[in-house]
Amino acid sequence: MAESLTLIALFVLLASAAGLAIVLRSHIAIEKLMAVQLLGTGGAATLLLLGAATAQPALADVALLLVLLSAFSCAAFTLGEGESPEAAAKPDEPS
Amino acid sequence: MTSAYAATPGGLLLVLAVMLPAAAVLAMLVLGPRRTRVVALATLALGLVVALAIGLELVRSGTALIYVLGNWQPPLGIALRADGLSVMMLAVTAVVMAATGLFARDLFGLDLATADGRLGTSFWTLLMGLWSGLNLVFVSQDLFNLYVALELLTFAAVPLVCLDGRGETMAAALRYLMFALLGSMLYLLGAGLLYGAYGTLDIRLIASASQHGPAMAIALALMIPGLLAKAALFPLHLWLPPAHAGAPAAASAVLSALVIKAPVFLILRLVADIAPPGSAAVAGQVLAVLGAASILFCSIMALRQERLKLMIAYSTVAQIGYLFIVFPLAGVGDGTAPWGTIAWTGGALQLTSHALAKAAMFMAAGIVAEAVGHDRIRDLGGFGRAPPLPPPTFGWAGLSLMGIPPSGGFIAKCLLLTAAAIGGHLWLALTILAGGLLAGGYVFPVMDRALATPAEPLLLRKPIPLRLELVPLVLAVLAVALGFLPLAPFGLLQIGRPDIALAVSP
Amino acid sequence: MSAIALTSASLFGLCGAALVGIGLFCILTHPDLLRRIIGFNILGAGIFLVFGAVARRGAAMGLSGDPVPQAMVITGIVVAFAATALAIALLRRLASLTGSATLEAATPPRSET
Amino acid sequence: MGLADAFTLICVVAGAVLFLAGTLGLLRFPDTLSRLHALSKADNLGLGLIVLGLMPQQASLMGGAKLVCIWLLAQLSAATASQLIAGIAARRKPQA
Amino acid sequence: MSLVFDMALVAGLIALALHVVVTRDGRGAILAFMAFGLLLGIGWARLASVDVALTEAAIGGGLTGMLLLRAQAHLVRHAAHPAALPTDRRRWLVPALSCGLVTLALAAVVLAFPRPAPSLAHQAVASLEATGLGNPVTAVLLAYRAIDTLLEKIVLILALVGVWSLSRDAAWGGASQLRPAIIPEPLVFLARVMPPFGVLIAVYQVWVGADLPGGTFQAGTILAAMALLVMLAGLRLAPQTQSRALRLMLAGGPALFVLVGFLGVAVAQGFLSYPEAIAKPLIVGIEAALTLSIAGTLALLVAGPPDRAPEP
Repeated sequence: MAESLTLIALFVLLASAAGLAIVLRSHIAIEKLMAVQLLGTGGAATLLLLGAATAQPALADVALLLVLLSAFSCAAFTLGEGESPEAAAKPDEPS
Repeated sequence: MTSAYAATPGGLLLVLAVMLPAAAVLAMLVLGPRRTRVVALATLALGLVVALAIGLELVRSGTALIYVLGNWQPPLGIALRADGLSVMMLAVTAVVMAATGLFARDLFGLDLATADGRLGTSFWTLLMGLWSGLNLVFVSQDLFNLYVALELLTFAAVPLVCLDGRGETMAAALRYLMFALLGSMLYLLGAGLLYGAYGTLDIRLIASASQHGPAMAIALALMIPGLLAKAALFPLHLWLPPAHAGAPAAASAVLSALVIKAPVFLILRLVADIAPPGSAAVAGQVLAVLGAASILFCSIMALRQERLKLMIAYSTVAQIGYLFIVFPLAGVGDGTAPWGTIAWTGGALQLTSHALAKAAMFMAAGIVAEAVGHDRIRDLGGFGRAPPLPPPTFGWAGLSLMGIPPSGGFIAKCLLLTAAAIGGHLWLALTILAGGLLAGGYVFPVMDRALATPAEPLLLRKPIPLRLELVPLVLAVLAVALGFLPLAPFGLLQIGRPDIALAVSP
Repeated sequence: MSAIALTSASLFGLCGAALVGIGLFCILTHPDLLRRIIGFNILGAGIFLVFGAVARRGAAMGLSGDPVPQAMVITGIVVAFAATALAIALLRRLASLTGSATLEAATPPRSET
Repeated sequence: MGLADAFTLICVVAGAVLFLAGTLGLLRFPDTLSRLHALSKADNLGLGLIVLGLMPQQASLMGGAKLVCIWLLAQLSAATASQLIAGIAARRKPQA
Repeated sequence: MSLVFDMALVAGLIALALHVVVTRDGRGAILAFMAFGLLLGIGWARLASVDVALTEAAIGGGLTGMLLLRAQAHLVRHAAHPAALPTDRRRWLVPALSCGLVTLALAAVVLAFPRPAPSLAHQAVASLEATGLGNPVTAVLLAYRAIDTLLEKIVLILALVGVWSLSRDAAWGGASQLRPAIIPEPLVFLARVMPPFGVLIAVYQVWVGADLPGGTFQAGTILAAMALLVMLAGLRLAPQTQSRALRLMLAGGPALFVLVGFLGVAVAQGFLSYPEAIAKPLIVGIEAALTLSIAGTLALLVAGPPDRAPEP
């Protein structure tokens, strides 16, 4: 059972990382962000599977953190997008 | 491995030396800008008392002071230990810190807007952080704890460089941060390798290990260059001149006099206490070559500077070089006990006199820059007439840097020269002599400008209170007075260093 | 089991070694300061992985690893984050003041008060 | 292999396949919005199936509750994340 | 099987790190670094260091990414911004070779570590009883090597003082401008719904940290992320850095730590030693206070120097 769960964990990780590997070469930032999000969910799933395979229930806590913060990094990204239009107008740090 | 450390009566003083300034940082944060300076000055007074008490306890007991934190014995816990060298460093630090405090109080007092504002408040808080880190470097026995101490220094020192908020100093601070972080990282990596090989990070436990694998050599090869980057030894000195020259005068004094001595001290610990004799001898030779290159190259660079503070900063790199040529002169790594040799005493004296002289010089330069509004050496003609005391300060401190009798620097360089002659290190002897001449080459022109009669008199921007000028003068006089000190106190340096010395000499 | 654990620890130790090299290269050569700061984080990750390998090898007494290096890594990660934050604050200020995000050439200041 | 283990394997494998489908969607679908759609559907369903499959393996009720929490949080963050991304995509459109 | 998994993970880590260094796209490098942080968290789980995995997931997967993305947005607006590695071979060949040498030397040391590995696990477990804790990592952080943790808090505060010192004189003591001009609607929704979960998870982390993986750093980071989310969405303004309440919160944890430390001189076996009977409640109390201080410090470090003038 442990072996099969680890195998499936590997499969999930590879499946979600494959997208990233290909998208990172493209030029569209949003798609890279989407791939990172996918890796976040896939990583959480991987951790859950590993936790079950190695009898480490605490790994679920790590998975919990990953899903909690995945939206956070997405928000950080949008922020950078949102900032650009007002770039010229905003007196952010005049010297 | 059991109870390698037994706490000594005055051990708690070591905790106070580290925690007092750290607690001051917290108090300043809570009490706010208006009371920051009061807290700082009170802490400086208390810290001076603590340093004095540590010194007295060392003399009284004749053994190193030890404290085991939380009573958890190493290797699981962390021990603090102050031998003669550590106590000397603690004392020099306390003196320079106190002088800097008095100087900074009046310097920032000149401009009421900055006194309780961003510049003043940040300065005092960072100064306290710096002091805590310095004291920890001198007393900690645990390599990871020392990493934390190095980071305390980094985080306190870097913002000090760019307090004036100009683009140039921002770039200097960023470059300093890059070098300092790289240094800490390499140091940490080495510590990790040592833990993997020995299962402890306690300096004495590692030193007592009988077998050394490749981990030791590689760890030293990572840690020493990392620390050299922080100590700004040639050729890793590029960050120092702009950083030290750009900081406010009070900050430059501490940075140049004390902060770069911390990594030097750690290198000494690593080479003399941890490294097996073979590696220590190789490391000592390499360090001496770099030290000599530092003396020659950076003295010449100092000669060519057009700005006073930059010249003093280059002189710092040159003077640091002397500390590294001590390694082969003291016979580190060839089986003799280095602690008793005259080169060892000379190195300690050089360290002390440079700390005092360089702090005095930066303060004097700061007064001149404050009074005249710039520090271009060419346009400083006749600055000796305006605020009266900086030129003599500069002169006295210069005596010590050049190694002209009577001064602390003279005795130091004389001892090193003798050691080089006895040991047959001709090239080192020549370097020491050349370094002295070159130092004369950059100190005399400044004195010449001070006494010159300019075509048109210098315009003074603001009056300078005499009290402000007195602090650096006292430091410079102290640096010279070290030369009159009987060398006996430096025998204290051997306290707490019996492990190796006893093994060799009966 | 122990043989596998050993190999796995060494594997991550080797990964740490590789990351140290990559991070160092980035710090030494990349002209973009922001990328250098990321390089510091990669270097830090490599160093911490070496600590992690050391910790994993020290598994004993029913613990899955030596807790001392693990605790050091936690301290180290937080310090590294603080360093990143300070470096970025400096970099942002430098960019605002001089219009340049590099230390390569001393560009003349664009505007100063 | 007991019934519980068989259930776990079936669900988990199905979940894993959905992750692969999500990646394929990201790579194959024609435009950003439909990719986004495929992605969020696939990975949430995938995570859901894996959580469901691991339920019988949990030693305690607490462990099971935590798994459900993870899935709910993932739902929440995926929903907002895809809206945020869609917002950026919509703003980007006119320029592209 | 586990080894194959680890190899895939290591390959992914190295590939992402290389991509971060060589890519010309600055923002892409940051996204790749965030993915790197995710994989690293899984790597720590594979090394059975769940405490570290939690820290890495929270900091590497969350806060660092935000810090870098904000900096990138700022730089794009304000500065010339070289993106590519030098193509001139003389510029990169020597560094590349020397870095390769460092890697090889490290690899040799890692493979030559002594067997059996030296370890403090025995002593750490044997002394656990005196602390009343069940998680040895927490015992190292809060008892055996408590001075490291305490001074590291001072390091964080110095970093914050340093960041604040970079503000303009006029803005010193004021607040940072975190709120963007345009706030997307979903962000506001997220900032309303997510923080209760975050706070719950943080409290849980501190609570279980005494006996199971988790603890004050992880909890503090989560709280910091939640606070930032609320400020980004404009639900709350960033606090004025001169605010007394804020400063009390930042200094409170370490100050309590120092006080308890000196209390140990009087009633236990010295500085930073706890009376055995009440060691655990003391440690959990310190952890709770530290969590708030860490949360505040980390959030303000991400927020950066104040840029609005203080209001009395």
